[in-house]
Amino acid sequence: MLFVLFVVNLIAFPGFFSITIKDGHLFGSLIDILRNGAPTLIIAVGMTLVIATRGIDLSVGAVAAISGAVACAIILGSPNPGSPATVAVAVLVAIGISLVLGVWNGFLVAVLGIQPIIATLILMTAGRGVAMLITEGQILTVNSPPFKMLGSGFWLGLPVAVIIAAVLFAAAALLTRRTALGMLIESVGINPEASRQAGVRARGLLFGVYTFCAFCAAIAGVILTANTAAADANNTGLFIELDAILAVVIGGTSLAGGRYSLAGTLVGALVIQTLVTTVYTVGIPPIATMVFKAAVVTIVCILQSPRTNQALGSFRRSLAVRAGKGAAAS
Amino acid sequence: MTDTAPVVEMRGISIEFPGVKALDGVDFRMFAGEVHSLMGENGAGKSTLIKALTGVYGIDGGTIVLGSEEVSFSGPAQAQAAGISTVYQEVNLLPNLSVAENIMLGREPRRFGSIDWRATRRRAAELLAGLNLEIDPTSLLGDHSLAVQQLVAIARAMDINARVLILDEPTSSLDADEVAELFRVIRSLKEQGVAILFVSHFLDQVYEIADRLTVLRNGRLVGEYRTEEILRIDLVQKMIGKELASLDDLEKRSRAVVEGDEDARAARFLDAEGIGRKGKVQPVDLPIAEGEVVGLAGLLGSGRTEVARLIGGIDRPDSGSIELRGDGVKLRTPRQAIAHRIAYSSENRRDEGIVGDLSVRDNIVLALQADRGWFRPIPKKRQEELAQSYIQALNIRPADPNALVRNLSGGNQQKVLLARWLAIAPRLLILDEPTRGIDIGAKAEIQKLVVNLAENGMSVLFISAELEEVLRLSHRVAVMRDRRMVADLVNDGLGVEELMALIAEGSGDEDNPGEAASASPTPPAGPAPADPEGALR
Amino acid sequence: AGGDAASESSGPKALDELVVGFAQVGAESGWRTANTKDIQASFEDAGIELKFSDAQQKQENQIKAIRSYIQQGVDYIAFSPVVETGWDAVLNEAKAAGIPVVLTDRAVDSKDTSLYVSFLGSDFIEEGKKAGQWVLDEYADATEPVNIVQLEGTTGAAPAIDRAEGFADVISENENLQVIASQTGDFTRAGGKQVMEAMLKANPDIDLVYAHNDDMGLGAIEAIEAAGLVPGQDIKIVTVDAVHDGMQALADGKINFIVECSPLLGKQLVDIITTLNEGGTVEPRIITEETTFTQEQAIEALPDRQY
Amino acid sequence: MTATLEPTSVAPGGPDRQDGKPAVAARLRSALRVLISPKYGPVLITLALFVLLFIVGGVRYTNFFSAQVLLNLFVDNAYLIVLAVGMTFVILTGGIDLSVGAVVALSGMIAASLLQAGWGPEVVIPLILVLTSVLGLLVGLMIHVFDVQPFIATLAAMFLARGLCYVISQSSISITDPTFVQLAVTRIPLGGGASITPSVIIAVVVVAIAVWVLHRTRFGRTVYALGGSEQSGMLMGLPVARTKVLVYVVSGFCSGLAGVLFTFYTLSGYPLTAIGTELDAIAAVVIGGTLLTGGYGFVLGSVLGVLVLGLIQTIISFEGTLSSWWTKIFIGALLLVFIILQRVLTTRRR
Ligand SMILES: Nc1ncnc2c1ncn2[C@@H]1O[C@H](COP(=O)(O)OP(=O)(O)OP(=O)(O)O)[C@@H](O)[C@H]1O
Ligand SMILES: Nc1ncnc2c1ncn2[C@@H]1O[C@H](COP(=O)(O)OP(=O)(O)OP(=O)(O)O)[C@@H](O)[C@H]1O
Ligand SMILES: [Mg+2]
Ligand SMILES: [Mg+2]
Repeated sequence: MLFVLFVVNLIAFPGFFSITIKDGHLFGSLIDILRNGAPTLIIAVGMTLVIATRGIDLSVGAVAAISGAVACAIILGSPNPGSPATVAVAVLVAIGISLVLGVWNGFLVAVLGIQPIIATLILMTAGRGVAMLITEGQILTVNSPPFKMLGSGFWLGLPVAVIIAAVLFAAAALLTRRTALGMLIESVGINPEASRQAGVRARGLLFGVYTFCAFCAAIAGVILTANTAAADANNTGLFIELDAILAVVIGGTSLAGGRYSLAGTLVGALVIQTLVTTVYTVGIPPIATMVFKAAVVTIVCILQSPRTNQALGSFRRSLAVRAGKGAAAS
Repeated sequence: MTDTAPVVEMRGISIEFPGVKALDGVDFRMFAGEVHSLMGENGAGKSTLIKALTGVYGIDGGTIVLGSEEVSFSGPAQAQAAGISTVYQEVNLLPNLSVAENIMLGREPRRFGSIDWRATRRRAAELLAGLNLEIDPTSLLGDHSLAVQQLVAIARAMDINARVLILDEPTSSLDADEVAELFRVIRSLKEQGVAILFVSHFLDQVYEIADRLTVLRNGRLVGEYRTEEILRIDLVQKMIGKELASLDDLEKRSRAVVEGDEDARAARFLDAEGIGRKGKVQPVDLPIAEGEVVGLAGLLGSGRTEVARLIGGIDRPDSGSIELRGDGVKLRTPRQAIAHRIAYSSENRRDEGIVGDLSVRDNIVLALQADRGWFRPIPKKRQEELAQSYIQALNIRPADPNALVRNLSGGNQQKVLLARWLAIAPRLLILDEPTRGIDIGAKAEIQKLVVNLAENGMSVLFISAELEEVLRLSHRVAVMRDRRMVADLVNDGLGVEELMALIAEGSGDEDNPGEAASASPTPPAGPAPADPEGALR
Repeated sequence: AGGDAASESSGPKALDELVVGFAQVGAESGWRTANTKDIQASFEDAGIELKFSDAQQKQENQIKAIRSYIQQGVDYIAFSPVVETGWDAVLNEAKAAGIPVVLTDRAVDSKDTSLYVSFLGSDFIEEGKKAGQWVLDEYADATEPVNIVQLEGTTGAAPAIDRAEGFADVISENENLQVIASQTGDFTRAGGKQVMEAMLKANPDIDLVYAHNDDMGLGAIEAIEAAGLVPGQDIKIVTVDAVHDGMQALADGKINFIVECSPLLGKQLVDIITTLNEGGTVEPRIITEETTFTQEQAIEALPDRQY
Repeated sequence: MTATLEPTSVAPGGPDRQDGKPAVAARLRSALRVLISPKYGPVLITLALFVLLFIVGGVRYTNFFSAQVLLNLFVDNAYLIVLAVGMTFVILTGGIDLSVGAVVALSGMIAASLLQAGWGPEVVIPLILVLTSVLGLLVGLMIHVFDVQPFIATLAAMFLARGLCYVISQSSISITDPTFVQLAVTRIPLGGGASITPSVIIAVVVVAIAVWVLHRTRFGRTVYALGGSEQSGMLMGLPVARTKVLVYVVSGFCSGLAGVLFTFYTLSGYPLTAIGTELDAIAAVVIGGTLLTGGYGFVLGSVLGVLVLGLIQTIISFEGTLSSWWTKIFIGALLLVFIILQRVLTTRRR
């Protein structure tokens, strides 16, 4: 799928794959895709785990906005915005606050047993308000090189944002797959009652995933704001929850919970970002953009669907049959 | 062989799943007005054959002839329309709808295009009465025990005036009375010339009801026989393809245990006093000694499961206390119970047991892992060993730790669930209908296992609709009736009739009207010590 | 107009008895927030009670708000339409209730002008024209083609459409001026940056960026700098709004020209209300006086810039 | 989050075995069950809380406690009610439809542009309903045939609908067609100065039909069945495939109708309207006590959900002094209080 998009680009704009070195760092469309895709990916990672437990988190966008706002507000407030220490403090506080918000979501879902979509919708609405409260509706522009680094800086020639995303992704993968976390999360998502009877601590897990998801959102928020060195409470992370969920689902994880694939999520996030960048580079007129997106998403799904795979795979008569089995087996 | 042409004739049926050849050129036929029994070990292909017939699975090879014309159904709906009514193996109903709807859904009587609820309920009530099950048709199905749900499923199948009725292990969690009811109904349908396919792992039931048998092994046809022409021992041999020696052996050893020596039971492990839960069970006292196997007998709905769940920490008792080795403990959650090495294996394996989308390995280590906590993962190697050892011990098929549990046959799923609980090395193992849907060979294996573990000091609380099984394994038998414990007696050569009497006593007019009670055929005289088939029930 | 009728019937009220309902679009941008703040402040000073509601960018919410103002029986209603169309129904209700309505910032397109007393705001097309004019003069003696890229506002939003239109009109006079790419940056910095990045990759030699608001322009600056170019010199930048950050960039020479679109409507709005209250009449269409800024003007204007 | 259902504390059939007259007991119990069951509980609680909220508003603000304020909840939310009805069908099957908001905008655009082009309403309205139903059909097929997850399938539909809006026209188009204008301004007096619009009547009719379909037709019951367990439904021989596709057609149709009502409301087509409305609809349905996992819930509950959201909006505008951000926070807070009360009370009753 990603491949298809790449080809489209290549045809429309030969320079697409060219990666050059400009003032000591990599430069090119692919780098842009990675950098701009980083926040979505980061959030999608957290979202994957939430979805694996049959949950969903709509509040990530708002949380991102809050963490961005907090970070900028602190940096603005400090005597020397330029010092790394200030930035460190700002980011840590931002993350700290977001963790609290994550616990809050976890509380609503795990303890009060409110349906995740509603539980997180509350924070989605109120959260933006809080973010705007912090920025008073203005765009807080900070002049702080170290902060800016986080969003648009480069390290060893690679975008810092990408490095952060990579680290977080790896960490999540290791944490869930090297320990039993992944398996327990999945079992809760597949059959909660059976898991309970098997002694799985569902409540703890739920707290965990929602908090982790908020943590991801916080980091994404910092990157998003650092990218333009300005906290825009209204637009930071607006609709990013949709992108994140879409990334997860394109990645092959079912919203019904259960088996999840972080690798798939990675691909999903890249597809989405590539799609966006393609629209810009190829110069698809804004009015046609949505239709284009619709077409792409549809094609992706149909290409992924088992039935198509079989149809492509072979022409044996018994194929429709298999689909039947698949359905019955589920 | 009957002269008339068969109603259903399947020829050379083959079905292949990724990795498994579930059916391999199987022939199968049914005649009008006969009860035909499909026999075979777990995973032999019985359910698959049924699903092939009703169009759940398309077939990769072979032909299906219904009546005179060849058919290939695209789904159960079509099969139903063609007069094939089916009760599939696991209860497949809708917990979120009322009992009445579960029975009538899709066939509700209508007035001017809109469903006539009164009529619907009336019809449902009739059908339930037909099975002598007296429950409120408007109650939610999900509130009922598995057994009841199974009966509801049967009632639904009865409503379709079919020429073919398929029952895939309908009796797995019913006990004598319900089975009797069911057989009564089956016989009358048989009179009306309906062809009935009856799958069960209970030889007694098969021999009682079936006219003809078809035996499958590993997806292949072994043969078709008239029931009265084949001896049980031969049948078993054809099914599992090995000698009965091992079973004989178990027979002797379990006997030995039942005569078991006192000091084995000396030390109390668990002592439940007056534990109960409003609306579920009256307070009961239940002491269990180390190495003791306590059987819990009772009619359907008598509250066995409830008691088990209270002790297993699944439900919270609202009265009474539990002592482990003399010191009081609270078992509020399964976690706490498991921490004390008390394991409860649910009677409802699909909804409360297996985690379908996880592999056999993951399912086996789940409880153990959960108990260790996520940050102390069981090393891959250890997991592999565990999985392999239980796959061997319980002969789980396919013997592939990576297979998804939901793709296993019913019986094999049950084995996986059992393996999960054995894996935590419990001190008290609560087994609620552990042999549900398990074939003879495996059942013997499991019984042997229980006996072994008990000998090594593990306590067992054993619930089974099969009284023989209960009697064979347990040192003590506690009897439940109407959510009360009515008796608790040491099992020294206790007979099935005595137990039946205890269970049904006085409850005749409450639980099931007299005629039902009288109609209930207590299975042929209890096992004479030497009788090898004792193990086969 | 209905307004006069109402005010005559009720006669002049003491200002502190007046209640005015103001239905704001939302708080979707710094500009909007500045606008809200200014209006609230102005009424504060005038001692008039202002009921404020935020429609969260939704017309239906705004209609609801206006309805509830009618129920609450306010003396005047002012609102900035989310969109020009579709107000007749609710405005008729207001008229029926004898509540004069004043439009701010954006107009409505209803044929029946008696539905509202006055419109107070900017002319987006005019803004586009001003921007275009500067470009036209800047490249008056251009011989070879000038590559212009446009960062549009939110697709479908009135300012985006009008600013594009006005701009296009003017630059069409010189065929050397070509808009080689035009994408929406949703009026946000992030959007502007991302779009600009992509455009820079696709089109090697861009001469000028026309952004529909400062924020997108500021985003573009980031992208240009990241590409190792110098904004304001290698690539010239023209934007609309003149919010503080924009003016700063202009002063720093990163932006070359800004067309003002003032959010400070409060003072004028209060005037309108008081005039009506005293039974006077007001112009049906009042365009806020707005200038344009070059670097020099920006430098001197910057110190006393409230927003 | 999970749909697991605890048995009602009364052992079904248990008691009635003791007492001789099961019929009576049964009737008694089912009456009781209505109150305590996880099925009806939430809806009733929601109703109670709604009334409470309304009273609170009445006490707090002047002019609040009037019939008109209550009726305006319907007037202003007629389209949302229709949307919620369609959404209820989808969610009951365990699916979700994200496209509704965009479809509302699209049908608005179609209406506006066609009317502008001189077509008559008698053609335009049916055409819209057909088109949106077809879109729903396509989505349904995509979900069923290629088993694409509803979330993506409908998200794609959302992109498509939104995109088509822009294709039709970037800027908003106003509607001057006399019929539409009439329908927009007409007020049906209910006495006491209170009045409603034709849209309200349409919405109420839609709700009535939906209730009938869901509770009195096999299709309706199959919808619930799908939510209970698609697998079981299939094995029980129910028309799973047809039903699954049909619910999306229903949702599409409702979205189209809602779009038409919305144009009565705003007399214009605007590509950017109804952004995020799908969330309102979903929220309304879920607040109304329907489980997102499917199987449990009622249309009337969803209507209540809409009214609750509307009431919150009204309270906000009566509050009148809230800044933009406090507005958001306030909405969230009210929602929170409501949900928590609802939750706590329902679990109590269980
Ligand atoms: N959907 C599926 N995918 C893969 N393998 C399957 C699937 N369904 C069944 N099988 C395999 O086909 C074989 C036959 O299964 P089947 O359920 O027919 O056994 P059975 O005779 O019904 O056993 P039991 O007595 O336990 O019900 C088993 O090995 C099982 O693992
Ligand atoms: N025949 C019945 N009629 C009505 N309700 C029943 C019946 N059997 C079981 N139930 C309900 O199912 C629940 C579980 O009963 P329970 O399983 O504890 O009894 P049991 O002895 O384990 O019967 P089973 O053989 O079904 O497991 C009880 O709450 C009871 O109300
Ligand atoms: Mg089977
Ligand atoms: Mg039981």
